[in-house]
Amino acid sequence: MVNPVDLSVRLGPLELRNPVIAASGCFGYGVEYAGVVDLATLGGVAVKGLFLTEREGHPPERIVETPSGMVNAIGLQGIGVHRFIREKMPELRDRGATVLVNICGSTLDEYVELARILSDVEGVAALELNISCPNIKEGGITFGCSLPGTHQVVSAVRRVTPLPVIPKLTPNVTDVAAFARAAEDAGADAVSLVNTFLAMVIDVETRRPELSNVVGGLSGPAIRPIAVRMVYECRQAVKIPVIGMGGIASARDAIEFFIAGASAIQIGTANFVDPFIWGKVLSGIAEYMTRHSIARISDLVGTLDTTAREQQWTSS
Amino acid sequence: MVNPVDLSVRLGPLELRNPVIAASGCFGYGVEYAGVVDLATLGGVAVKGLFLTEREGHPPERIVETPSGMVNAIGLQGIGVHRFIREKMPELRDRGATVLVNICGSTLDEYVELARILSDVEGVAALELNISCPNIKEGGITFGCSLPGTHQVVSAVRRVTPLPVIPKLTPNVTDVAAFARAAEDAGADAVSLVNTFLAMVIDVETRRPELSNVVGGLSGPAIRPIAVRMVYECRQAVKIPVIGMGGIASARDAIEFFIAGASAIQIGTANFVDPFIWGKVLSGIAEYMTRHSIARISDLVGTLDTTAREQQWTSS
Amino acid sequence: MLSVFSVVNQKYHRSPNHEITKCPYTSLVVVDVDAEVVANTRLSADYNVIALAAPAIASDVKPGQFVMVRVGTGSDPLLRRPFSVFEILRDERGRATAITLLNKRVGVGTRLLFKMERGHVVPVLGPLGRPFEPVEPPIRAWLVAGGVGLAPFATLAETLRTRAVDVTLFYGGRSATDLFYVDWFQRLGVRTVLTTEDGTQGERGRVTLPLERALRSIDREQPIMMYACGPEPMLEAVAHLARRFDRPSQVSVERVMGCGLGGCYSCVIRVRQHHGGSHFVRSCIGGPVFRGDEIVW
Amino acid sequence: MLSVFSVVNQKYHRSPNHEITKCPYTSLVVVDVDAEVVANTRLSADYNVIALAAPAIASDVKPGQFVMVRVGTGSDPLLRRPFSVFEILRDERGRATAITLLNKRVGVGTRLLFKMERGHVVPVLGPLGRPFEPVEPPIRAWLVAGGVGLAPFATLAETLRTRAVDVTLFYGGRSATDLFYVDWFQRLGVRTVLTTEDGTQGERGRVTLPLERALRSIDREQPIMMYACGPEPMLEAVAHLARRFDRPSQVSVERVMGCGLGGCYSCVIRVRQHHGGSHFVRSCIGGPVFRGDEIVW
Ligand SMILES: Cc1cc2nc3c(=O)[nH]c(=O)nc-3n(C[C@H](O)[C@H](O)[C@H](O)COP(=O)(O)OP(=O)(O)OC[C@H]3O[C@@H](n4cnc5c(N)ncnc54)[C@H](O)[C@@H]3O)c2cc1C
Ligand SMILES: Cc1cc2nc3c(=O)[nH]c(=O)nc-3n(C[C@H](O)[C@H](O)[C@H](O)COP(=O)(O)OP(=O)(O)OC[C@H]3O[C@@H](n4cnc5c(N)ncnc54)[C@H](O)[C@@H]3O)c2cc1C
Ligand SMILES: Cc1cc2nc3c(=O)[nH]c(=O)nc-3n(C[C@H](O)[C@H](O)[C@H](O)COP(=O)(O)O)c2cc1C
Ligand SMILES: Cc1cc2nc3c(=O)[nH]c(=O)nc-3n(C[C@H](O)[C@H](O)[C@H](O)COP(=O)(O)O)c2cc1C
Ligand code: FES
Ligand code: FES
Repeated sequence: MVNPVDLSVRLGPLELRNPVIAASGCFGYGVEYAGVVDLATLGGVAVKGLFLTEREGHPPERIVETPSGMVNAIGLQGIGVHRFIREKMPELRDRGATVLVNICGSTLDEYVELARILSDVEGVAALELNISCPNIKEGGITFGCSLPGTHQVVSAVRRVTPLPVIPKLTPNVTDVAAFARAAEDAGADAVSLVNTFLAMVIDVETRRPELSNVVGGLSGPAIRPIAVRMVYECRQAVKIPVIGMGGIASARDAIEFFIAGASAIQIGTANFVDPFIWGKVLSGIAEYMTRHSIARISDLVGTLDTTAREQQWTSS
Repeated sequence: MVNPVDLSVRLGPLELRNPVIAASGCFGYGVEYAGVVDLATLGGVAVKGLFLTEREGHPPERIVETPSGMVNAIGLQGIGVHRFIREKMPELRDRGATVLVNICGSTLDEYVELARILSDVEGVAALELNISCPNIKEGGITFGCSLPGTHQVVSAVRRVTPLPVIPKLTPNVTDVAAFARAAEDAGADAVSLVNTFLAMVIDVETRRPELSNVVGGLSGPAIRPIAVRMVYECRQAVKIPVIGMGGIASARDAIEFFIAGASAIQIGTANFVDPFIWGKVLSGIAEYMTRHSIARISDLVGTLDTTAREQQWTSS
Repeated sequence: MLSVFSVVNQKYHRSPNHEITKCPYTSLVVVDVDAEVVANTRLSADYNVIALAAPAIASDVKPGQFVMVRVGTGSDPLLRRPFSVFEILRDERGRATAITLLNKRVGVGTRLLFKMERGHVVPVLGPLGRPFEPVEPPIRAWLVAGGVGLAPFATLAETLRTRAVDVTLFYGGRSATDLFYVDWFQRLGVRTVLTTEDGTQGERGRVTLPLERALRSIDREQPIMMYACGPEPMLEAVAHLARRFDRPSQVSVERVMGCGLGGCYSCVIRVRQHHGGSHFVRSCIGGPVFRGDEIVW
Repeated sequence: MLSVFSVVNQKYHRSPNHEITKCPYTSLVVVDVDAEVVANTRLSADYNVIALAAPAIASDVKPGQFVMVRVGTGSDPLLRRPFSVFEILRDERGRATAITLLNKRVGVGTRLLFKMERGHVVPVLGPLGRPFEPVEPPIRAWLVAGGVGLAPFATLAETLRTRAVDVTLFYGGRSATDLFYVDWFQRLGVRTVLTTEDGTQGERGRVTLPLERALRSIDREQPIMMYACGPEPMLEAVAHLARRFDRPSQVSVERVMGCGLGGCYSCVIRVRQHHGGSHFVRSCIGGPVFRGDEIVW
């Protein structure tokens, strides 16, 4: 008889029933998907990035497909934190979702204010600090692309909230590990990465950008090899857990991130392609662990073997 | 009757018969492809990166496929500049190729020495400075990831050669346009970008890296939207011409780079997939120019229209 | 052991009455069917009708709803493509077994669907979106289709004819070779008014020309409902006529869709709010069918 | 106007004698054929033989050469896959019209080839690489095949038999269900020696067991040439035996190939240099066939 594998993970103070989280901006406010997946079976739900106030977002076109990826410039359309707490949190709580609230600000004060407000809300499990959205000029990217900025926003939020604080790092920097270290120094409980890569697509017939915002963020399988490398680098650089994402579309891909050093993973774009991906990835991870006799998912994390290989001959 | 379109381009002092160049490391030393494409019909041939001396490169595996891309860590296996001049240049000259020599060094002196040596060689049209190879520790990336380093190596080479100097920029930086500016300030005649994105793939069954070098460089269609954005940014930042590349696999893709601001383009990975791509891309560009009444390729460069769009209704 | 991962929420997923108030638009039973291509009929150089075995969707879908089809095998093309359900195919016992799509080749995904051979299996997610609201007699239904915008009207016309509604189809295309299934609608008892831009069939010009004439000439006392599907400028023209003649309309919009389930916010369209002002509504769950006067064109 | 872009270098491209000294290995006429799948025969759950209409390649290819097949449609999977040419098919007049590939399903690309339907069109680039050097009588040929390593030996055996060479095929697989075309080789007059790892056909164990016995028992005066294709550790074992028994060998290696034309330097294998030492040689143009004693295992 096979023993059940233990998928639960501990990210500092945050405990998740499994390491598979819906990525922010790719799962609405969670409730949209309640008809497709039991939210309580997910490790967590990172809701769409929230500002203090409602935002209209960019006009269409907001997405464009690219080879094995997509570029989006939604512009953080959203209902703002207050309506979110009123209109969405009750249902998320009812359904037993582990809610990570992804917060965005234009100023330090906005992040602090958002953190304060959300600290008192029942059912919020953690704050994911979006300091890396490439789609809006005033957004957190100014924090996310500067080491002092990152340190500043993380420590400011840290001071006002007892909730786990998870800054989400942008990949659009020279040395992402330095940002992970800055976040760690500032008191982050974990870091998540990667957000999208700043990108652009042109309609050659009209010679106009495909997106109304001209540039947007690239996500999907195309970026996976870069994201894996970045997770690996961060894992070497910090002691706090790393939440990895970028192009995960199967259990294999998730496992690749665990081996690279992610303690948990998020799935974004692949949920658009297959909203039933969650069960497939979870059961695929469990199947892999069983096959490799790995009892706890944490035993898989960061196990990349970089010693030289040897070959075995079997007739093929 | 249709007038022939003018595909010739001028990159500072460098004149090319057309804007389509074989990317370094993706076309051997050029001679390998002489049986497939008439080298004289290409805008240029950027030969495989050369060090002063022979290099063995990394052991296999050296490449791994990824969604719409590939990661390589060849490790700059090469015959060194002296054998190149002796064994390959005569044939390249015979065949009428416009040769861009891609040079790599571990130190400033090596770049300078290479530039000196190549300045006296008949048939070398330009020097492409590989300050961005992510695959070798001692390589130019230390120059390519630091603004002073970039300035230093470009000015050092500039001082010793009358040949056009084209630093090739790495995309693995926060602000690639700043590097283009540094190159321009240091006297570069053009910049080319992008080199590959630092990336990694793990074999989840063995938990080992797929590449012997652990990390490598991502190329191919997957990176195109990021590369287009970077070319666009550099075009805004500098006056010297930009040579664009990254995932170009068709005439449409080439045209996208021209519109974004590339005065010429290079094709790398796509040549592996289709070594007969050259004629297709060239005739596709000419067809597009004819259809859009663009007489000179330079009239297309940097013509992105970022004003808002309007819609037209035709029954469909 | 794997039973702990029965992530698909059978409770919510299967209960047809659950959450009817909170998610008024989306279909309540969304399934992803690995559908086999059972037929693929090319109608012209660009149009085809592809039949997909998907009983779970065929038996549940309502006129105006759509499916998201995964056209490629690897991750390029990556995203699913939205298609209106065109016909519902039934077996000899009358059970819905398959759906068809009316496909127009415009890009990489529709080209794959155009060429797709029988036996090929494609994942089809649905049914999705807010359907048309069918009227009852004495209201008459005027369906206004531009090109491939015909697709949702086959099932709508069937539903309406079952209710004995008087139905007219205004159908415009570029050319005679772009008009399909006209007989089919006629056999159903639908009056057809055709236009082509090149005059090769029906009236020369746009479909809104005969529509406007009809609006002008019809008795003011006769209630009608206009349904429109086609390119957005056509929808705008129809909504505009509806307002001018003070008639209600329902339009099905086509926005670029990343997910079809409300997850990505790519498919938004500007919709008027009750208290004035407007906001971006996701057309995949708030639509694709809207009242013509809701939309800010 | 487009004539200025006749980039394909007809001169070099078509002239079979050009550059024979500078590019000794690569085939001189490399073409890319949009080849239609004319048959696809599944041999087992993992193996199939797929026939591709490609006269230009079929008429030119030599035993041991390979082709690069573009298996996907979009850019995922991106790179072509290398396959040995298995058979050459001829029409009733004896003209070579098609090639077949012996395909083993191991990943995404070979799965696509396994499932590929007739009528599908795949780009096939070739012929590529350095072929086997066929011997003449009185030299005997011993072909050593592991699994799908059988592929290049069909054409090689034909060539050798045409020259009346005495040919033995040592052929090993995991199980009886992994051994194919044995009758075919026998009909050609090839002696076959089979092994399976599970003992379900032929001798139990690896193919090098009977090979070693044969090497031990054969008359020292009888010249032989060993040809090997299969997994690399098998090739190594064969080369090792060849050295021990002081016999020549030619081995066809299988490296991951990005381009097949010498452009990417991915496919290297360590080869001994004349003056001592060793270096990495691109197996796509320097091979895939090497002398067994050239390679540093
Ligand atoms: C609710 C809905 C129902 C639809 N029903 C049908 C139908 O019944 N029959 C049919 O042929 N088409 C229908 N469409 C349009 C169809 O989805 C697009 O033609 C298709 O997605 C284009 O895919 P492609 O890969 O061929 O084109 P691409 O190569 O991706 O792009 C080609 C062109 O199509 C446009 N396009 C791309 N994606 C979409 C999209 N999701 N929606 C609209 N335009 C797009 C692009 O802007 C571009 O101009 C419907 C669209 C929607 C939103
Ligand atoms: C000269 C040559 C001739 C060959 N002839 C045949 C043949 O006749 N029949 C046959 O079935 N196979 C042959 N192969 C092997 C065949 O190319 C690989 O099995 C195929 O490329 C795997 O593609 P995939 O997409 O199915 O696997 P992937 O999903 O890409 O990978 C699956 C596994 O295959 C390995 N692999 C991937 N690419 C290659 C490659 N280019 N070469 C070797 N292994 C690879 C990977 O390391 C991995 O372990 C030949 C290879 C070479 C180099
Ligand atoms: C449409 C879309 C919207 C997104 N919105 C957000 C957001 O609001 N906040 C955020 O932190 N990340 C956002 N992201 C980034 C994703 O959460 C994720 O970091 C990224 O897409 C990479 O993962 P993937 O390749 O699995 O999609 C968004 C991504 C997409 C595609
Ligand atoms: C196998 C391989 C080897 C490469 N070697 C070099 C090199 O020697 N010097 C260099 O400047 N760039 C090298 N590159 C980078 C390419 O020239 C090019 O910048 C990059 O691949 C992006 O273009 P692509 O997507 O068209 O391949 C190499 C790329 C590949 C795939
Ligand atoms: S298509 Fe994703 S929200 Fe509508
Ligand atoms: S496969 Fe590219 S060099 Fe051999």
